[in-house]
Amino acid sequence: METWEIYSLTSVVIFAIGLGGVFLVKHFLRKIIATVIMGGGVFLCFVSFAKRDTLNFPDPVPHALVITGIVVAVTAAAFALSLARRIHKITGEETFEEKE
Amino acid sequence: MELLTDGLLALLTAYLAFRCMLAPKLSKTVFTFFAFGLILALMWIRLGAVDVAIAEAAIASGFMGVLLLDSLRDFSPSYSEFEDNIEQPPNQVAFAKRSLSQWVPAIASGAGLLLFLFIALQAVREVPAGGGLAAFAEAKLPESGAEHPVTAVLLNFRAYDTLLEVAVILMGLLAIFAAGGIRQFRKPSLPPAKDPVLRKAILIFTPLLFLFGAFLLYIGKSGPGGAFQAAVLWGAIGILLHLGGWRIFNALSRRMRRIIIIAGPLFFLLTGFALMARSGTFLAYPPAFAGFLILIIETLAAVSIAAALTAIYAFLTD
Amino acid sequence: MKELPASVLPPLLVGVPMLLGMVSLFFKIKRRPIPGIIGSVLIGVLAFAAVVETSRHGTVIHVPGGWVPPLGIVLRMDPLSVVFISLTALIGIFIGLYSQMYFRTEEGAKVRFPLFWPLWFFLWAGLNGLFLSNDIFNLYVTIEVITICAVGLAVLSGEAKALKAGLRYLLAAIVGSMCYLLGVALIYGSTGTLDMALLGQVLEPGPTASFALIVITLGLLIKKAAFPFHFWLPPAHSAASAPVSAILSALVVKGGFYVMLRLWTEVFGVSLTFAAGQLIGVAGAAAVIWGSWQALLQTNLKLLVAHSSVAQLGYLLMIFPLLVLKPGFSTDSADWLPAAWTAGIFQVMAHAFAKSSMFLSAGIVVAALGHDRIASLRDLVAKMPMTALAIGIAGVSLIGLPPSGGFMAKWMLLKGVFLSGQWWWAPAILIGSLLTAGYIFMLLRLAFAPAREENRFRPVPIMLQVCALLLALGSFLIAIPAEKLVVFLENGESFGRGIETVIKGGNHGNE
Amino acid sequence: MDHVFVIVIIFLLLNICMGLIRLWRGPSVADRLLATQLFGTAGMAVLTVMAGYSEDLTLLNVVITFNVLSIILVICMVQVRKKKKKETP
Amino acid sequence: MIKEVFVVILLAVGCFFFLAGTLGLLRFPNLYARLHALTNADNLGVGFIAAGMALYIGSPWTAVKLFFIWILTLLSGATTSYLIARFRKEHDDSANGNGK
Repeated sequence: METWEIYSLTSVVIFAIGLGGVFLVKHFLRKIIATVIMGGGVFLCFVSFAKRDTLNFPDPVPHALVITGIVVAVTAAAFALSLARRIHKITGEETFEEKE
Repeated sequence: MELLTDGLLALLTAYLAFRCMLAPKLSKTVFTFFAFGLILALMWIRLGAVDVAIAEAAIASGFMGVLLLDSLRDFSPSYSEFEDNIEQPPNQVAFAKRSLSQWVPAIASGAGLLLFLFIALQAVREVPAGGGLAAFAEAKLPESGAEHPVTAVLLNFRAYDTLLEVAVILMGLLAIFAAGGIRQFRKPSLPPAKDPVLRKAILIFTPLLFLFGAFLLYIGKSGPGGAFQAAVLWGAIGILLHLGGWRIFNALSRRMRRIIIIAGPLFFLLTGFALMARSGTFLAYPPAFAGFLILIIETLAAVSIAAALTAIYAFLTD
Repeated sequence: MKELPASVLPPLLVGVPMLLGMVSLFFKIKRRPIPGIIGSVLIGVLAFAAVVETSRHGTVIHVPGGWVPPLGIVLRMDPLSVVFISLTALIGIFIGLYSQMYFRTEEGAKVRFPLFWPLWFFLWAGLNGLFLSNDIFNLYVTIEVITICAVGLAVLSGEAKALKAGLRYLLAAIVGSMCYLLGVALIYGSTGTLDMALLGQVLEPGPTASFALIVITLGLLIKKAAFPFHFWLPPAHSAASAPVSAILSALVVKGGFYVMLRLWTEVFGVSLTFAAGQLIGVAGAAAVIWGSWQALLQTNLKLLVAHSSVAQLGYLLMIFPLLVLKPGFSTDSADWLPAAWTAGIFQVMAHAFAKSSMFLSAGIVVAALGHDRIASLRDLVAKMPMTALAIGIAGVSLIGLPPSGGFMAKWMLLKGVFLSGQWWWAPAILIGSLLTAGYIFMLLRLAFAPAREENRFRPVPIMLQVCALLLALGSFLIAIPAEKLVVFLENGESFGRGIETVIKGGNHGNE
Repeated sequence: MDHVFVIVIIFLLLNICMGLIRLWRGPSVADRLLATQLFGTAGMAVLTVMAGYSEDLTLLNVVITFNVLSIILVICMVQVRKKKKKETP
Repeated sequence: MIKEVFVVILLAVGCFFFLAGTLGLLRFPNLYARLHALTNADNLGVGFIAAGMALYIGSPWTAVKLFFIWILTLLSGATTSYLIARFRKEHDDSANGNGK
């Protein structure tokens, strides 16, 4: 197995863990972290494909895409965090489930 | 031997991601996530993506880490008690205490995930072992005004994406304001931190962060580094000073804050329009000035992003 | 292969709203409507110019930086994207006018409106960028722009209910974008390009393409609140303030549909299977019935309208099975494809007008009553005839009675369904219409009923009602130039007939 | 020589794995922070070795980035103001 | 050849300190002791490994950079340890104060 193959296979595993996490865990913070983990999987997938054929340097396009993607994803995650904290501050709730 | 390193890293990330989701305590989740980010950065290095590693270390681990720690304090009842032996609501994924009606959807979703994973692994294995754009990028590199291919892609070949990306940070900031309510940033009334060691540390690290950020910005032309990485380091200055009690961002006037935060995307956009007025093509740098223009755009973008990150942090903590 | 004419409009359509968003931040809070209204009109003018340009040249492109694919990004403006852009502009102008007066009313003043204009302009830039993009990664960035701004707008009121709905919406949207992005990664991995026109030629069917199709479709279905993933839509759309709800349901969810339409017809053409189309169709049919049924059960006007959105978006999904015929099915007529397309476009436009009108009317009701319980709508006709009329007209279009735009959409959809031999979709369409008629007539019956106790209607600015009424009328007016619209769309070789937009040469374009 | 480097890298990674036990056991947030600090330094050491191994000196910039940012987390944690007790639980 | 032997020795010593640090982190009974263990890895572990790599790469500029990295590690390590210890002590004090 080549290095890039190992990592591209890992990437979907991480993605699946994050995907499962988003739906199965309840706490806001965990849900948000799960989306960031999903993002990590996707970006790993991109970067592993960049390593396939090396000329003088690995394929720069996925690298640039991933940097863009990280910035965008972190912005979205920061926004989600701010919403979650705001909700917690107002209502004291930590999950979407209705309080009994 | 290399296979062993890669395999170990791969297993470790997957395991950490898994544990991160299943950890019973919130603080465990957050700190496991930090470890996950670190291993991920090592993986980027193994894949030759040094730019991505710096970006990951700076943005995803550094900035996100600070925000997560800060949120952890908000959410975790035991945080101020320091020892977290207080009962926390257990993570709902803990399967032990579930009734049958809860088992069925859990098993169903687990099976669905496994199926998803199976198809995904098949699909990834079919990806051919060659065929990226490296050759294209290398051929066009001399015209781009940057010596480093990633910078050339970011700031020239796909500059339109990057323009939107710089604007996204501004939008994120506005959206966070929208969620939290517009209020004046608190006046810089807090006295600077009393602890002499902390003060000293902040005063030492501030110039270090600034210089290293500038170094990354400058070196971005010819090697790994660039605007986003520099921006986070500069943003870290703002956060650090804020933590030490010097609320430089709050001390600025409203108008000044706005100008600083908007300068980057605005200049980027206006450059694009100006170049369109000149040659009819949006963001078409003339090759002679490309390097110069890219450097100015990067610098302004870095300053704006740094200010935006500081603002996000200051807004969320206050 | 032919060289496509270049135009400066695409970057302007994205850049000008973005510029306006930044500029409006520098205005004093009370003065922000000035750049707001002027800017909206300016974008409207640009959208009109785009209509003129595409009706003259067909498809036009702009290559930012002059870097042609596969390295660079292409902005492509064809009749389909222009339809969406001008729809956004038209509705955007009305909503902008409405919002100005709405935020002065007692209810509207609770919203943190100073951020409305900047976020709305950025959202507008994102929408236009989405409609113009020809690059699957750039689509991701524009999708995220739309998400962040849309959620930002949705939580403007700052109430716990809106915040929770907003977080749910945001998390669903992030998951959707990540699924989409995984598909993009796999497509890049297997083809080495991100340009949609190139992808249409080089993407080969296989496990990778199929999986990319699955995750991308999954992501977009989450984004556009298709049936199993519709859970976030009703709370988010009903908890937002009225102009924002109108923007969200009239424009934002259409973005997901647009991307899906583009990708299914232009990129995945060869990878599609009959089963995939049927699966989407089932989701659509389920959404139609489930959403309409839920709408019938609601006791709050805004929730009713939001659930109705779920149902109406289901109709949009039902055109996807028509794109892939049953294996072995043959027909003399080749009309099902244009019929399906036209149905989709009409449904988008009719729903955009009708639903924005409904939400604006709901906003008027909230402004007048202080709440939106359906039971208090009694005597609406006498107190606010224009609003009642707007609800009625928009409702008729939602049901799909002639001669509304909604009727055109459903008629074309039925035509496509029968011509393509997939008659089994017809019952779902009819049941959906019946259920829609149920909740619309329930509303109207109450509106005509005499008041039991004295309902205190606060006075509401007349212009609010005019805006809502005009938008409702829009859902009828679009049916008039139907023929022209079809011709206009064919001009750009839309209808999935393969678009060979490979740009010749590889030169740096600014010399 | 390459083998030596790989062994060192793997050794350090195993170190990180062992450190995870402390991260999970806690018992306090500060202990977990200590564990992540150890990961940080071990990660930096791994990167330093990788820099020699793959002869890519730009990796040292990554090390410095990690280094200067690691302190922010700590200062962020110790500088938090006491959370205000909520009026209603 | 002699150079390589030295490199191996330096790396091995560095690894040893990392191991010591990790074991200390695991085995020591309280936070202050664990802090002490961590400084092992921080100061000596990174120092020896950096020295080994500086010797291996052999360019003066890299050596300076590695030295700089080591100094930075010392600096941040010392600050970190101090701050965490202070944080803990403040907490302990306040806990004792409340207990009385």
